[in-house]
Amino acid sequence: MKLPVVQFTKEQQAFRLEVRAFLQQHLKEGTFRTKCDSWLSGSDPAFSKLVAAQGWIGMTWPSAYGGSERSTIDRYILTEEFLAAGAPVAAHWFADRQTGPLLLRFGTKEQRRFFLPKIIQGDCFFGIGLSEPNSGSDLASVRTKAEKVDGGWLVNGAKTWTSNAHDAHYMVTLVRTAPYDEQHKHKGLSQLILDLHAPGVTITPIPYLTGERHFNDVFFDNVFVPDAMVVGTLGNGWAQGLAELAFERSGPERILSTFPLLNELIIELKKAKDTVGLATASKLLAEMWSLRNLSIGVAQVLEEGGEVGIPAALVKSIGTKFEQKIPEIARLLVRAYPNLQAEHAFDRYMAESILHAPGFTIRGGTSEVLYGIVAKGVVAQ
Amino acid sequence: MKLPVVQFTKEQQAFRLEVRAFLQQHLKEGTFRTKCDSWLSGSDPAFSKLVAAQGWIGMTWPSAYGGSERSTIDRYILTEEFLAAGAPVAAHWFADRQTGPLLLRFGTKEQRRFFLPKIIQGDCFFGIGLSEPNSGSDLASVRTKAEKVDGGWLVNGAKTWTSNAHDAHYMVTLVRTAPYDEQHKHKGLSQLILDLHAPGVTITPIPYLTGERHFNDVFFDNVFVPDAMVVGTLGNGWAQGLAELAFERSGPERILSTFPLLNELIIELKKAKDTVGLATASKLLAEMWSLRNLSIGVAQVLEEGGEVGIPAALVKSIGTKFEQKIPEIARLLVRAYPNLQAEHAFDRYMAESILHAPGFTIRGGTSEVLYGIVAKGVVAQ
Amino acid sequence: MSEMLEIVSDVFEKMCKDFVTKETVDLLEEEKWATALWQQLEDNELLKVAVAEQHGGANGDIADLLALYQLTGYYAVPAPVLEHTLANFIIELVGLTPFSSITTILLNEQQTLTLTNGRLDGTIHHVPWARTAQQLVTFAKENDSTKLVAVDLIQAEMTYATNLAAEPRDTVSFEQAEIIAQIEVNELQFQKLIKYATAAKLSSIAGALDKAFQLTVRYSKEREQFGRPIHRFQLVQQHLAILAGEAAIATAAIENMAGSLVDETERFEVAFASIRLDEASKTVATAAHQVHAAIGVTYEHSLQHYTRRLWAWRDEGFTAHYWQEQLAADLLQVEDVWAWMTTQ
Amino acid sequence: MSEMLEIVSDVFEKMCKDFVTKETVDLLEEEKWATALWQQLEDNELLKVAVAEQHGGANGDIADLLALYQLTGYYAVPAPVLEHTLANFIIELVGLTPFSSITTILLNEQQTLTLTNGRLDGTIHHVPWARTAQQLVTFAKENDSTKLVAVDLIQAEMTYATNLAAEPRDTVSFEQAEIIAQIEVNELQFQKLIKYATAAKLSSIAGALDKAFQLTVRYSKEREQFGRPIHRFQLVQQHLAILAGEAAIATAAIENMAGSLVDETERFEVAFASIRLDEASKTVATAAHQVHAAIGVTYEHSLQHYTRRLWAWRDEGFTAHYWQEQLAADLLQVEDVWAWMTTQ
Repeated sequence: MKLPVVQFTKEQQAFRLEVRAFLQQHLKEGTFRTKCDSWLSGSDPAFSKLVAAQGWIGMTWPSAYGGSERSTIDRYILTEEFLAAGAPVAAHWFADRQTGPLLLRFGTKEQRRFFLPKIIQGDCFFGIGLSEPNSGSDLASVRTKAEKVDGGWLVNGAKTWTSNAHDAHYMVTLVRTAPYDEQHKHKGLSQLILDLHAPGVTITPIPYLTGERHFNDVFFDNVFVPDAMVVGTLGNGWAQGLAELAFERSGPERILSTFPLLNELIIELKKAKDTVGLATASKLLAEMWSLRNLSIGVAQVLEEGGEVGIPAALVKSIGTKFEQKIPEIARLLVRAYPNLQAEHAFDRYMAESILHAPGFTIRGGTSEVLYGIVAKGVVAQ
Repeated sequence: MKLPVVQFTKEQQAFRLEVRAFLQQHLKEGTFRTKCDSWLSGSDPAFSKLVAAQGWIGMTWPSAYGGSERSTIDRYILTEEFLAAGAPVAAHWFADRQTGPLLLRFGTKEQRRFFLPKIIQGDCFFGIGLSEPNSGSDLASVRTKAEKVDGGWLVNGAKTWTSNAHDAHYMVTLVRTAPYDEQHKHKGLSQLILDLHAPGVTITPIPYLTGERHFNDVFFDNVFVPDAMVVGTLGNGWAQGLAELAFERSGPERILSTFPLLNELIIELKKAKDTVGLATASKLLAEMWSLRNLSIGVAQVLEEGGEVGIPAALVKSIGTKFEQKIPEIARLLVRAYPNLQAEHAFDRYMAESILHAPGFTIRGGTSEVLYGIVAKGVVAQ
Repeated sequence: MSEMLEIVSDVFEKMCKDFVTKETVDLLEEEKWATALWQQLEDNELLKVAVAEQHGGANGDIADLLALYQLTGYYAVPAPVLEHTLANFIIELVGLTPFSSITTILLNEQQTLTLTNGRLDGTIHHVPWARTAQQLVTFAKENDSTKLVAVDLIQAEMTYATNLAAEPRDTVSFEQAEIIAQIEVNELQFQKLIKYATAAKLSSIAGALDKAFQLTVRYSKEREQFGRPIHRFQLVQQHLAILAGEAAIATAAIENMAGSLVDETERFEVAFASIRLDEASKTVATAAHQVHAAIGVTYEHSLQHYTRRLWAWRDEGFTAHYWQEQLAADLLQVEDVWAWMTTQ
Repeated sequence: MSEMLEIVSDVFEKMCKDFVTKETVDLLEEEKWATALWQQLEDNELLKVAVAEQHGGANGDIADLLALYQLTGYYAVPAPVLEHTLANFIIELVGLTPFSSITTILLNEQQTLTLTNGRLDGTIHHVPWARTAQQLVTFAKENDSTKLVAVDLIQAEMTYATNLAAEPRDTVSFEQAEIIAQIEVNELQFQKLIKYATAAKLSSIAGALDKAFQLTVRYSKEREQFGRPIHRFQLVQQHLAILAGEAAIATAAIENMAGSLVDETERFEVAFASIRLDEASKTVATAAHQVHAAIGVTYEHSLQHYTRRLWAWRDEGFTAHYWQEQLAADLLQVEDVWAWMTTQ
């Protein structure tokens, strides 16, 4: 499994500095405050508008829709910088990472024309409707159904664990457009774009263990979805959904969710001139460096249209364990009293990291599921 | 799962000092040299004779056979001291730990009278014949068969991974005394005491990765075993074998195999006055202390005839991981050039520990098998 | 455990079951607490279990208290049961008179309060239940000596705060506050007091991690995936086995520690238990959440009450960090580590 | 990798396949080695791949060499291929003339040899293949400066020893030995040389751990337990996934490191690779043995050739220990760690 070595060009390096300057300015102005796990738990539509104003949402998409046609690597750099700074990018996250590429690959011309410019302008956010109350890791068991009616589909059922549905306008929803067949679970699934403000949609929060609003249940009671909102081919929802996963699994958000804490740890150790502690911290940096190599390599292969199922699953499973490990190692090196409200940044990042860490190895494919995917892949080779 | 807290009595503490003095004297005299993993890889029949002369083989057995009828806790103390000193006790190990208790539980009066005094005198060593070339963790799949003939049984087949068979006189061998039945694999198995010097027995070494002789293949070509050498009930071999496992799994040999290295690590750190290193080493001591609590508690329950299947499996799975971890942590704290021939004790113990560590979590039940046993146990409660 | 306490334990556990539901624990988030439980405990004199007979108590010992604290941890009791009973136990131990109104205690590594001519000054952070208690028992510095003092909290300026588990951990400031009682503690007494306080915390931790383990076993039997209860999957079995191991290790550690404290043979048991339970807290919280998957990180599910306590408690009071440093210093003096560990 | 080297690599790999069997590697235990392979490599001028054209070589660069060292690791080549080619590469780099007879190299953290008036004194341990080589390239101290010296081993007193993998690691003593060549290396050159030496070792490690991974995958398909190939069990799948991850991480680390060395943009890549591969060596050896179970710890099975090398190599030369200390010192000077890591 050889991945390309990516050397950033001068232009790319300049772009990184541009993004960094933008973030530092807004940090200084207090537009946002650095937070661990900000890509999923830091939803701030106003900040997303600022990002859009820079041309940084949908930046790889065709200019026909308002995109800048920049490379995957540019987008990679952008994402890294946002995560390293702990910026609140959750509102536009799914639309930018998943929905746009999905529509570019499978969407109709009308869908692209309608949605992509709105997404790019930071005016249209998406949720992801995959899991259901009883499906968990077994996605093929979804039961939400869409029945054909005149001019569209009537959707009934429920989705759960939808992040930030309360801030989103639409949701790409995996539904059964043909009856459930125990023998062929993967068949008859389709992806619909469902308007979250349509009649019959109820969104109820599932408060996170901190009490914060983050996940939601989304219920559908005879929700009408026009034919024009079917994504790709009817019945092909499973395969289309799988194609999204590589984008979802190998990005810097599987490595850097707790980077603000790691950075703060090093600041504290430097203050204390604790070279033994810094030597341990350098192990964490070595892990981060090695994961970045892999993750950037996958991004490059994706850019070239290559197959990355296994390395992407590896980035996810190893990277999220790394993210999870940072608070546990940090607290061995620097004493902390973790507290979400603390003035002291180290204590605050510790609290954010500890409380969010359990989700890292669950969301987007549990480590257990990923082990199976990787093992089957290597055995088949 | 509450285990008793054992407080050593004054007599027990005195006994510990007695054992310790014996070992220190022989270390000083050069009778043996401290070695990691000495209980399995340090076979020295002459040293076993010295141990026997102290009355320390079969020390818990009835006086009728020459035993001292001492408590399980006394034997626990003895074993701990031998392991901590890295003394070569492998020759008499299985006879003392397993065969004696097996015969006391299931053996005939004649078997006990014949074997136990010999074992106690350090004149009779046993091997264990369980695994077969294709059985591995799936012990119920053994195929070695014993056919009834006049006055006994004719054994054909092969056992593998028998530790120290070349130094042993007999082997308790699990064989099929009834045809293999795919549906009832556990049935028709019996335990025979097989004379390793009998005609038809061939013992060939399976050199360890260091080249040392340790494991053996033992082949049986029409080996005659008299009826009197059947242990317990014909066909009950599986259940009898399981009963042995608790004794095998929870002893100090699942915690202390690499203790000589841990001790040497602390000596090195003290020399360097490395308090940061000592703080890390104290974590290892805390693990050891917590495992000992569990292991001694199990010994006490065994003494009282209680059920310890699950806690014994826990001691084995956690303890062996601890033993395995010691060299990996030691090398982070003190620089070493591991070498089996090194003058420098730390380098030598490092080499012994590293090279033997892979076996710790395999022999006597792999960690994977133990996880299943424990999980099924807790789910059933 | 004495026979008397076995009964007390049973009654206490029954009250926890009756009066501490998930909703009761949730009350903390609204700055309320389990007052009904408190009333019951008071009415049944359970708050005086370890108080001397001459002060109207049942004369229990530290092991009795630690057994109760395993229960307060197991039920995530949202009331200052540990603090009140420990404070009284400790002040009696140094010869002072226990309080009947709610009393809290904080023995901290960093001593930030100073005593001058019987007046207390300074700020102390993370005081458990300060908002609820009438008295605080804590350390104060007077010149070079350490005092154990009791002070009425009515004289304090207070800022409400909580730990990761929403338990009250208030900031308390004194300015020339009059103290109720004081006594000097020498190094030996100091060690004894902080060991008791650490042991109390560790017992709660052991209770909470046992609960997280039990909840996980239960969930693994109820939850189905791919058509089977999840405990049938090897990777879930591995998590369950790891949890069972940590729970067994923790229980044995706590009991050995308690035994050594009550026998007054304690040497390193508190330190080892502290270090080992720090590790166990991490392992248990991680594995329990991994098995529970998404449901476990929701506010609705009760797992979070226990894992948040594990994450909070491990960094409070005298931590594993502290005890590791103590042991490192001890080891420098130890001749033979095996003899030290195995010979009284 | 250059096109030239792609061909060289293929030829080299074919020779390894033809001339390095399990039995060839076993020869080391009898103090023999792969002389037939050596002859082939010499005949095909493969030992001169990175030697300059003016010295009869193919003018390869460090990345070309590192690619070969991954192969020597992958095949556990029992011959001083790495040592000979690296020694010549390094002495050419500092302006000296390469050797055609077998040459070995040891750049050590602790410099134990001293140079006085062109004469070498002292003892150096763990010299790879000293018994086989004619020349040794190493560091020596002269007053306060560090010299790179080449010395004829015929003048040395030698005690044979091996590392954990039975590879020759001899003790070599000099007394007033005449040297063949010497050159002073300043701090910058010193750093460059030890980075090359470390990178060489790391490439071999990456090769060995890839092999341990491949052997494990193969075994998991062949071996059956409880009526199924073991790769069907979730716990074995977990081991395989972990191994695949470490192998992928190691490969990517080596390639990024090699790229930075050849571009002369290297800043921390060697250090990070060293630290990460130290970790990977442990993880891979542990998981590979666990899947192989008993068969893997036998002399007969070839897994041990690779795991023993991993255990041996990680503690040779400039270790992860050393690089961690270097990075810790660097970090003290670093303003912003994210900028440092991501901006050239």
